[in-house]
Amino acid sequence: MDEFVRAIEAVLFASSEPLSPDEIALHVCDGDVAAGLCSLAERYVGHGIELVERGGRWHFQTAPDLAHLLRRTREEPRRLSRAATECLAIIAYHEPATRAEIEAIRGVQISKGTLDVLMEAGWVRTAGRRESPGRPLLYATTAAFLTHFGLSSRRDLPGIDDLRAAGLLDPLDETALTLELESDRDED
Amino acid sequence: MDEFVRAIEAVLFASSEPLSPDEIALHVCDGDVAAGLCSLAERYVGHGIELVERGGRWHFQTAPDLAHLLRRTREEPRRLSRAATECLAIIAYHEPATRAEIEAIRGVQISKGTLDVLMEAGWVRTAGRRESPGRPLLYATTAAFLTHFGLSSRRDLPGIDDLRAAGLLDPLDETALTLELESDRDED
Amino acid sequence: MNGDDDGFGAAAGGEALTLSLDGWEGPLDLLLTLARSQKVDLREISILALVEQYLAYLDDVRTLRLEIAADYLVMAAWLAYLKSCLLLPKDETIDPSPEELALRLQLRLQRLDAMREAGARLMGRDRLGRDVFARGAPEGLRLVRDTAWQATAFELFAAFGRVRARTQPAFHVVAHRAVMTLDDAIDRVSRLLGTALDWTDLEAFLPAGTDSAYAKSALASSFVAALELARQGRLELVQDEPFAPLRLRQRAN
Repeated sequence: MDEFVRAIEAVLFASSEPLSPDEIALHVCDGDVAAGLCSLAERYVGHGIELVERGGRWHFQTAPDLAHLLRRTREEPRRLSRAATECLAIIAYHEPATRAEIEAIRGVQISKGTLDVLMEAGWVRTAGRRESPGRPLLYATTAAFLTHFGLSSRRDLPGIDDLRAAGLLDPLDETALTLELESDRDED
Repeated sequence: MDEFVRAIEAVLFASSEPLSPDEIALHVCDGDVAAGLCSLAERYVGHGIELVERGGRWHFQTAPDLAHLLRRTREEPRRLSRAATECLAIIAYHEPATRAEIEAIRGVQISKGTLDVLMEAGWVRTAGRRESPGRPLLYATTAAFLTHFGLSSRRDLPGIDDLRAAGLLDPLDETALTLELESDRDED
Repeated sequence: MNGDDDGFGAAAGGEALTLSLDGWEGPLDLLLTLARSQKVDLREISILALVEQYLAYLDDVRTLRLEIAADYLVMAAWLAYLKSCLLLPKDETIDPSPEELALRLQLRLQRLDAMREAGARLMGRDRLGRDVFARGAPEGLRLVRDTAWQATAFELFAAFGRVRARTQPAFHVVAHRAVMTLDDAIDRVSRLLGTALDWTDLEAFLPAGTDSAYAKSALASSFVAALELARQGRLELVQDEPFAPLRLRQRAN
């Protein structure tokens, strides 16, 4: 095994966090880290562990088909409420999204704590403000979101292309929505 | 790769502690765990990580020859301050010297950090204590000092006459000196 | 949106629905569930039938419970309006048309449905920490920043020279200079004064043919000597105007 690839393997194994090629380069000697990563990922095909890329950062993880062997020793991560799950999906598929947009799609106000839960989990972050009246806060997903849900990038979000093609991710026509949401308007 | 070996690989990888064959057997389906471990260990020979057994328990670890990659030291060049350079010169010409002697020769007190920097640079070491009241620590230069400054021994240090001939003992431009001393102060 | 659970939710029920608002995430959620019960693609649903379903559902709830969240009632009112528009003969002046409104409602239901579906698919993915696992005991990486101190031999020697130059004991040697001391000048002026008969220029008292440095010193000392002798009352000193020659003569008696 190539010394350079060995070094990348060791660094990735030792790291407690997914690493970008630049971060890896800080630890290994000069070389084409991207090529080394590809060669390493190939080597692990068919193993019980695999090398994956999530949002530009790489890490080893166990093969998904072995989940049943491992799950019993692990506690289920906190179950998200339906509201929080929808909220996360809306942010991920529309990002960046304002709170008003999330509420418009769901047709109901976001109760306190819903966004907090997502931010606390490290999946959602604030992403500046929209330069529109009221300068509402924008929400977007994080690198940890991609890592947790096993997405290489947002393009990997299930069905995102179909949804976009069907116009279901188009910017919302707020005037059409407010018609039915008079009572929701007090918050934003 | 054998399904059974894959399972052992994943279980060991995910475990936060080394596992005994019995513990591994709780997670994987029936099979010869010991044989599986041996086959797995062989597979990792020459990799950046290896499967090792310690007191009957198995775990993955980074290959010992690559351990240095995990604790990567990055050198950032930094100029020695004027105060530290003077201090070093005094020690080199007068060694072994106590701190009080260095201060007396320099005509200026030396801050605590100055000697630390010289020791950190590996150019100065402590050299016992002077058998005088207070038993002050003595400082002397190191072999690394000679190497860094291209000297084969302390006898290579230019003498006072050499310095004078080189114009290094000429009267000082007082304004330049004041400016330099002030810029030294924030460094010390 | 959650009212107190007073148990009426289980009191009555349709086929798939429990008569309560507690379980709904707002009127749109309720509408979506009702639409789903039509068992057709959301793009094919009958908005009119949906409106009927919603109003009927809300009516049932209302008979059980007076306090119904405002959102649901607002939606009910809007749907009732939509229904009447859809049933009445077409009125071209209404904009947007009831068909357009129905379409928008349908699109909203599709959007919410899509996001609900997307959320479910997200949650069903192989999630790190649930289905796939990172290394259990990573050694960890550390990047230590170390300072590489730099100095050249020249800087070292220059520093020592600097220290020496700065701390060498300071002593001053004044080179010999040709000066006439004040005492010499007083002697000289007193002596020469006796030989002068009348007012005489100060310059006449100076030694002739000396180098210029000594001449300057002699002039200065002789001037001070003249002042001193005048103070002692031994001579008189006059000057006609500024920068005119200084003249002196021995004082009478």
